[in-house]
Amino acid sequence: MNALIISAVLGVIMMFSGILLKQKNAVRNIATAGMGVLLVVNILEMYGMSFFRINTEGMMHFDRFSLLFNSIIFFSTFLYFILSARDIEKTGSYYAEYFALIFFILCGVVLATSFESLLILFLGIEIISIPLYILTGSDKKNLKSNEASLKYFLLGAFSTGLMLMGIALVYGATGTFSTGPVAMPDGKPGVLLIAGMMLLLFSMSFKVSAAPFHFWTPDVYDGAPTVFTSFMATIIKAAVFIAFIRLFYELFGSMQPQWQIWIALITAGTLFVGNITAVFQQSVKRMLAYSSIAQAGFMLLSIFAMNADAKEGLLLYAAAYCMATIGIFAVLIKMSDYTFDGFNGLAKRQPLVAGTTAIFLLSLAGIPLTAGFISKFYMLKAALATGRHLWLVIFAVLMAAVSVYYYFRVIQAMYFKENHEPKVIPVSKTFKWILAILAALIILLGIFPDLLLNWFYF
Amino acid sequence: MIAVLLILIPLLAGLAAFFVKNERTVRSWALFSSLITLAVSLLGVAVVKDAKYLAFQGEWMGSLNSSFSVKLDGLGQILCLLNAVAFPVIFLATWRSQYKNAHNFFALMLLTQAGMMGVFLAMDALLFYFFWELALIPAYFLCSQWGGPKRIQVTFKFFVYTFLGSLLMLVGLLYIYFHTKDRSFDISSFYTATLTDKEQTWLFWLLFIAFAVKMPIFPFHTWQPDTYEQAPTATTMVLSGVMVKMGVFGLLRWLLPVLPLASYSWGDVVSSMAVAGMIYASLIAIKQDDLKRLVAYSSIAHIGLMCVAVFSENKSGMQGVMIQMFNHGINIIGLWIVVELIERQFGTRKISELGGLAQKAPAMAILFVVIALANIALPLTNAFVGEFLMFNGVFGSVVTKYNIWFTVLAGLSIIFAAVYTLNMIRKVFYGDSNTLTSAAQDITMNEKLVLGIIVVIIFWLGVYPQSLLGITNEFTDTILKKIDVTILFKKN
Amino acid sequence: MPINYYIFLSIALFCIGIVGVLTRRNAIIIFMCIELMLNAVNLLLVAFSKMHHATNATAGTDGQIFVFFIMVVAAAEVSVGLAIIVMMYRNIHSVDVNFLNRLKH
Amino acid sequence: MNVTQILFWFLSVLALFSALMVVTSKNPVHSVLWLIAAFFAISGHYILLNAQFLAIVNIIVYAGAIMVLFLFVIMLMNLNKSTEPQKNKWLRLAGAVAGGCLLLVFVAALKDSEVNMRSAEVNTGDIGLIKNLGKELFSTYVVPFEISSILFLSAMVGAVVIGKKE
Amino acid sequence: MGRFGGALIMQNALQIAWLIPLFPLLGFLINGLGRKQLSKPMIGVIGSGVILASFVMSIWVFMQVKGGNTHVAEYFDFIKVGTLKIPFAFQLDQLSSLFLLIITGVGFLIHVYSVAYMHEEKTEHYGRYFSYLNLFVFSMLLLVMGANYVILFIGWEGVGLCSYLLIGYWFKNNEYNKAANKAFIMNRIGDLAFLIAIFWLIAKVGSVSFDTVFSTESIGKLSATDITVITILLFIGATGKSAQIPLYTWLPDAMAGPTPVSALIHAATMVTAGIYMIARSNILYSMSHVTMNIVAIVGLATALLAATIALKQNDIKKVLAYSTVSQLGFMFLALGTGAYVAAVFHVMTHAFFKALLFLGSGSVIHAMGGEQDIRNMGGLSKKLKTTYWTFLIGCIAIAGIPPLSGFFSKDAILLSAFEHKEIGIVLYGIALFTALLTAFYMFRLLFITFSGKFRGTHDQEHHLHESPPAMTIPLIILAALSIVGGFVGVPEVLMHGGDRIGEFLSPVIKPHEGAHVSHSTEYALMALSTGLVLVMIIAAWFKFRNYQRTDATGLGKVLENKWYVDEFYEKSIVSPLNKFAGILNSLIEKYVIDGVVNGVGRAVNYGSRQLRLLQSGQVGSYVLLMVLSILVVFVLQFFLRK
Repeated sequence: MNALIISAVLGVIMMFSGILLKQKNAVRNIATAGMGVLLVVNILEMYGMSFFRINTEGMMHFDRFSLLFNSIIFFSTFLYFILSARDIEKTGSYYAEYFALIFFILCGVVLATSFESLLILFLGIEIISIPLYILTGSDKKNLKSNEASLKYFLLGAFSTGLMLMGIALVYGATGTFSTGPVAMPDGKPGVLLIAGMMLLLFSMSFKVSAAPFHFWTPDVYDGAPTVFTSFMATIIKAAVFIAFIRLFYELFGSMQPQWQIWIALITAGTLFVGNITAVFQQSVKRMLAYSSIAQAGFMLLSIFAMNADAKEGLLLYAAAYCMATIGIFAVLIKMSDYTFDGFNGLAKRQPLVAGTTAIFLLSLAGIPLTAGFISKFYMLKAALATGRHLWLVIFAVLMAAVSVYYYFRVIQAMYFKENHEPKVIPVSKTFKWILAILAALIILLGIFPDLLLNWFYF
Repeated sequence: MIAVLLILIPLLAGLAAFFVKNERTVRSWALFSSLITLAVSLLGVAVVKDAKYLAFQGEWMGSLNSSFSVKLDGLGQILCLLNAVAFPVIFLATWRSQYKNAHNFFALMLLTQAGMMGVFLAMDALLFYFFWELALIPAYFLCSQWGGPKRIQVTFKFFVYTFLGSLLMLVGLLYIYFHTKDRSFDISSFYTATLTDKEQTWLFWLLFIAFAVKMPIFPFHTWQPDTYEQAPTATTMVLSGVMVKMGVFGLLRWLLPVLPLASYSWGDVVSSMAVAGMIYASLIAIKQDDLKRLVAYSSIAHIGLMCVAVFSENKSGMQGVMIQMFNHGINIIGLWIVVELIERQFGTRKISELGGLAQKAPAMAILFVVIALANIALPLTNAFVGEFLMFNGVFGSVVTKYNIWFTVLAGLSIIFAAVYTLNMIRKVFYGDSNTLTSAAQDITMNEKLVLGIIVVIIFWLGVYPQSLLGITNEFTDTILKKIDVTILFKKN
Repeated sequence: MPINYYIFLSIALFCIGIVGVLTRRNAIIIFMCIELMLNAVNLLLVAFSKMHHATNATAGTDGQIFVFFIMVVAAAEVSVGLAIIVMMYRNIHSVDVNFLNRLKH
Repeated sequence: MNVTQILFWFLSVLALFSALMVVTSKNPVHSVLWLIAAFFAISGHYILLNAQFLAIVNIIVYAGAIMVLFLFVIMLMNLNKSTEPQKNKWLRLAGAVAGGCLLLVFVAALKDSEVNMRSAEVNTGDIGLIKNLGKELFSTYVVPFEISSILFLSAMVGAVVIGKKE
Repeated sequence: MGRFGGALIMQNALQIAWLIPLFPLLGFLINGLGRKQLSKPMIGVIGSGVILASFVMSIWVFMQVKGGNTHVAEYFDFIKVGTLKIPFAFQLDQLSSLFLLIITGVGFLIHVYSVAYMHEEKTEHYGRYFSYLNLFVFSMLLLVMGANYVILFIGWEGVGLCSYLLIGYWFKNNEYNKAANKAFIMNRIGDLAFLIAIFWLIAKVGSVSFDTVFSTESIGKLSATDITVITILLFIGATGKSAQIPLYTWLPDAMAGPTPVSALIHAATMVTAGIYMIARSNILYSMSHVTMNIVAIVGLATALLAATIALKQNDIKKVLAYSTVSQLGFMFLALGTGAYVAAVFHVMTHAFFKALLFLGSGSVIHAMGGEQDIRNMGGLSKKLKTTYWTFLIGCIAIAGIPPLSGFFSKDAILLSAFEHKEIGIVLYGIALFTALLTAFYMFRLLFITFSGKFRGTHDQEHHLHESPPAMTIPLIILAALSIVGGFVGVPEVLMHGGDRIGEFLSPVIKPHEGAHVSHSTEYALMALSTGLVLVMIIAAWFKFRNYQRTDATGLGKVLENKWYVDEFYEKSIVSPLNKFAGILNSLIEKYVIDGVVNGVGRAVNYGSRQLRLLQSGQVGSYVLLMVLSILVVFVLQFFLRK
């Protein structure tokens, strides 16, 4: 609850700061500070210090999982602000509003991670989506940006329609919107319920860009201003995943036999499409878009598995994935051209940046000693623990091997290729330091995942 | 404690080396630290006998029941010794070869050493996997940074190939983990995991492919000659001298004892692959004109024999593998050193372009001939003992019906080995010198020293192999008890 | 009225909406079809709320409240959506979605 | 066949027909008008189901506000004449077929759903009344109600950011 | 080895027998490492001195053994794995001590000879030469002293290595190096069989020590097939080392080495290792009738083949080489017919006269300034008196004229062949014929070389001179030995108790039981062979007294080209294998194995390229695809999933 209200307030503050404060730094500092505050209050709530006594009975439920997850999200956003806030300002003249929108989105995230009623889920998803349409289109002169935003909007609205239909059908079958385990009179679910569940499955798959509902992702991520792509690809995706996992664990948990096989197929498809298509991309940005699809495929394993390991795994995965991807995008934004050749010989010019980027990429590729490995490891573990559909695990592993192919293309470019017209990339000292810290965190998490997981239980 | 030191020293030394910008210092630093490692490992092998100094168990990943547990047992001792001996030798041998930003080079080399140490010492499946990859990554960077013209593609192939293998292995390990009695990654619980025959079969292949790629066993070997050819020779020494042993090691520690039934029922298939590979590789080696490729293929043949011997599952074979892992490491490093010297002096590795070195560089010729003869297992050289025991083991194996065939066919590779090795000697060192080699210089003192050390080891182990066989004796007994088929079949 | 009638009716409307989305190229019309889909859902919800109310006196209101919220969201969506479409129109003087093909592959 | 049934059928046919016209009519303006008609039909259904509040809101918000907004935009872009070039025939056909199949599948699947014995009672009951809903809205649903303000805020900001000329 | 140090004072030579191989090893190390520092005479002295030392030791040991005390000395565990225990041990008994004498004795003489023969070499090469020679003696001693098959095998491969090194001694000449490789590789083929035999023994008996293996209870563990297989495998090993069919072709090429080397390694000692090994395992062999016959037949066939080839060779050393092969064939014939003693006896005598002949030829070549083709010689008897006479003695000895050594040994062999139960008469006939050929080609060689008039160039002619004493003295000694050497094995019929060597070896070699023929027959056979041999010699005298060069035709040409055996091997084995390897290298490896791996990569790339086309950029198609997939899933879920 803290986070929800504070972030809403912060959003309003940012709106006004745009009018009141003239110089951008002030705005940025306020936003960053606010983000810090948000993180702190959320952590405080984890330790039971809730400032607001509001009865959210039957609507929202802030449990350990959602709170810890929110902290991860806020932390990532915090890093994101420190790394890329300057670049947010570059996209357009409404920098304050952009921050405001981001804070509103965070409200939506809070809703989506801690809903207890389908209504809240719906609102949360919408509060996340609508500002994103804006942010995607925020580079108004850029046709790509416009196109991306319109595509995103149309497809998003369409999927909202599907989702609502699903909710309606579920309501018809159960007579309630609360996400308690569905009551099934005669053991097995009725067609109405199944149909509703399916439609919800599809719409959620759309939001997490799982095949075959992933088509919007590459175009939108490619078209949107890179700084917002970073935000969408990491924080939003992770948040929606939590919504996804909550929905299917709590509401449809008892119907696992009906949906597990579909999730398995969707997972396989997502892994396949994401990894294979990424191989041939020429632009790193677009490659990262596909890679985000591939990573989503791995996260879907947690929903497929539906056990304690999977929850832990998803937490780890969200953290690892967000940190690594934010880092890479932060570097990518600084790049003058987004093709692989743009990275040629980076190691010579910016050894530290290149080194950290390499670590981020290794993490995404799931090389041991990085958080990326341990999170993938947990996913595989969870999937294996079910004891069903072992082919899926093998397939996931094969695809992970494929993913090495495109991640290492960047590393090769940075380290083993020469650049002929070396362009200087303007990076501040602090930027470098943050990157280093981020890399260190990834390694640390990779060696001692319990640091995070113990928080989940203690 | 010793076990931890063995990992820590190279690790920390390597990390430190990243920050030493001066080339000279970083060289000596690397040499120095590797010598310390050698000293410690000698301590662990020869002096310290008390288990509580050799083993260490630390808290790590409690939520997974995986602990940082390392132990220096017979197998570990012999391989750590090899690992520790190899690096000083390599550093000395490549003392004069130049690397741009050398500090990274030596740092990565030391990290590789640390990783391999970890692999040999780990007593926990997850830890093992960690180090397995940790050894791979620096090697990847070494090869693609300092390698030959085709290095990037070739090394990348090597990386993806091995990485895929190890991922499959990871799945296998996880599956076993779920079937251990106490849901733990500890090796002891792995040894007692309850797995049906069917499960063992596909687990066997999941794990075996990872090891087969590493060794490499025909037909998983294609990465190897290219990589050896392209990699900087110092790295090639590491890869062929020590890293390929990781594959054999994996068989011995993580495959046979964990999946004894499958190892028994699929042993023949694997052995056939290995034997076919031996002949195949030997024949191809005859055709090679590039020294590095020739040595690479000969290495495939030798490793193949080790694989067959492992699956002979008897004392003689096992002991043979143990000692041969060490010997092969030493010998092939020696060969690489000479190749490196030749390449550095004449800028070519083409056998056809060389010749008559024996007149100009007699010392090099003699030392090389000795090492080459060790490579073809001449008696009183170290390799003879190993191959004798392995062949004997294969011949006397009771777990296969085809032991005689394996022995005979594998034996052919001895003859072929003589063919290609002697031809290589003849073409490179004998005959009359040509324009290229007429100006040849003989090797310098420190190179003589390095090769001398190797030659001494060769003869010492050739005349008195017991000094190594004693170390691994106990270990082989225990492992053989674990995989004793007769007992297993009594059990189910 | 049997509930099935309502189910079929709204499904029919819903599908007509989908067909519209599939067949038209005008962004605005596509958007309208989506609105049609939403309304189909609304109708269904109301019908269900009545259905549940019949068996359980306390139940049913939530359905209609949900419809209310859907309308709210729809309104917000429309404002943003039309803004985006207008922006698009400003740039390429068309609302034809087939011109949205700079981003592909 | 009493009057409610007649009304029901009439409204259903009207809704479906106008929906079809929305999809098929060439002129965007006509589509808008047909959509409004559809909304009215649906509002009629609401009234039939004693959901007067929603019926009113539907007319005010949708038919009244949203559709007018649409109309404005279309006028502003003067798309009033049928400027829309024809989409690839096959694609349209495929779309139509796909939608039709979906309809079939849905109907076939849901025709014997778990609730198919039950019915939605018409022109009785008072839950649809504004008093009742209002109480609910400001007691149980106050939190979502407040939250929706965030939605509006963001929508507003967004509209400004996007719409405002520079 | 402290306790052995003390043994020096103590008078038992057997305790310090390890010195025998140690001396040559030291010599090898000193000469090898110090070849640049030491002066030539120094090297020569060391090289020959160490051999002399071990020769003295050997005599001492021989005395001890003759005194009747044999001894197995274990020094340390070479390999100890589980139940398998292979000690590093020496066995000193009648057989080994006899070979010790031959090796060190003849070896010493040849070392001395080499001092002069090689004096033109550069110092360091000179040192290299002697170090190799010492190393050879060391390995040979290991071979005969080893108390188990593994130690024997170590020596076995050791001598192979040395022969490789010495054949390729003049390493600038590529032909020589090829010959060296050929020798080594052919030996390797045999060695593989040898190894497998060892493994077989270990598998069945669990030990490789001679005394264990030959003990009755371990014999009991071996089935008849085991014994046959093992013995055959061992014999294959022997064919490699002792140049028998099919692995004999390396020996003639081995003449590329310096002549003393040919004398020592490829005539006197190394090539007899096979005979030693079989004689050593005579207990096993006697138990397998099949193997015995195989050995006999192969031996005889080799003898005949080589003899025929020798008829038409023109290189002085080649003739001797083929005669060596032929003589070795005789020895195997003896082994095959159970006359182990005769074989060993012939080894000894052959060592004397063949070494003599080689050294003689060496002296000739030396005089001719490196010329080896006998067609360019002739009439050398006037200039090279000593050489001529000694060479003549050698020829007589090998031809088998009584009372020279060759007669006795060869006679024993012929007799044993005759006594063979089934096919005695056939064996005897062919063997006799071969013996006659031997006489013929040896004297052909003699006459062409020494009689008639000189056919070489002028400067060769006036450069002709007798070799220095360092070379002639060994010749004389060896000649003397070839004359008297036979008397240690005089047949019973001529002198009662004359077969001393037989008695001496009886503890290790049980005297062979053949169908003993009557004395009269024995006399008859001797007379027959001697007579025919004389005829042959006379024939040779008339044919080659003053030889004119003529080109061989028909059969002669075939013989001159050694029955085209080398060519046959080349065509049937070497080049096909080469082609096959080529195919593997250029096709299979590149396109199949590697092709598959890269193919996967390419497939992924291709898939990627195709899959991205799905991303058409059209909203309509996206929605369509989504709807279609929804459709599919619903159909499957509701209508096809039960």
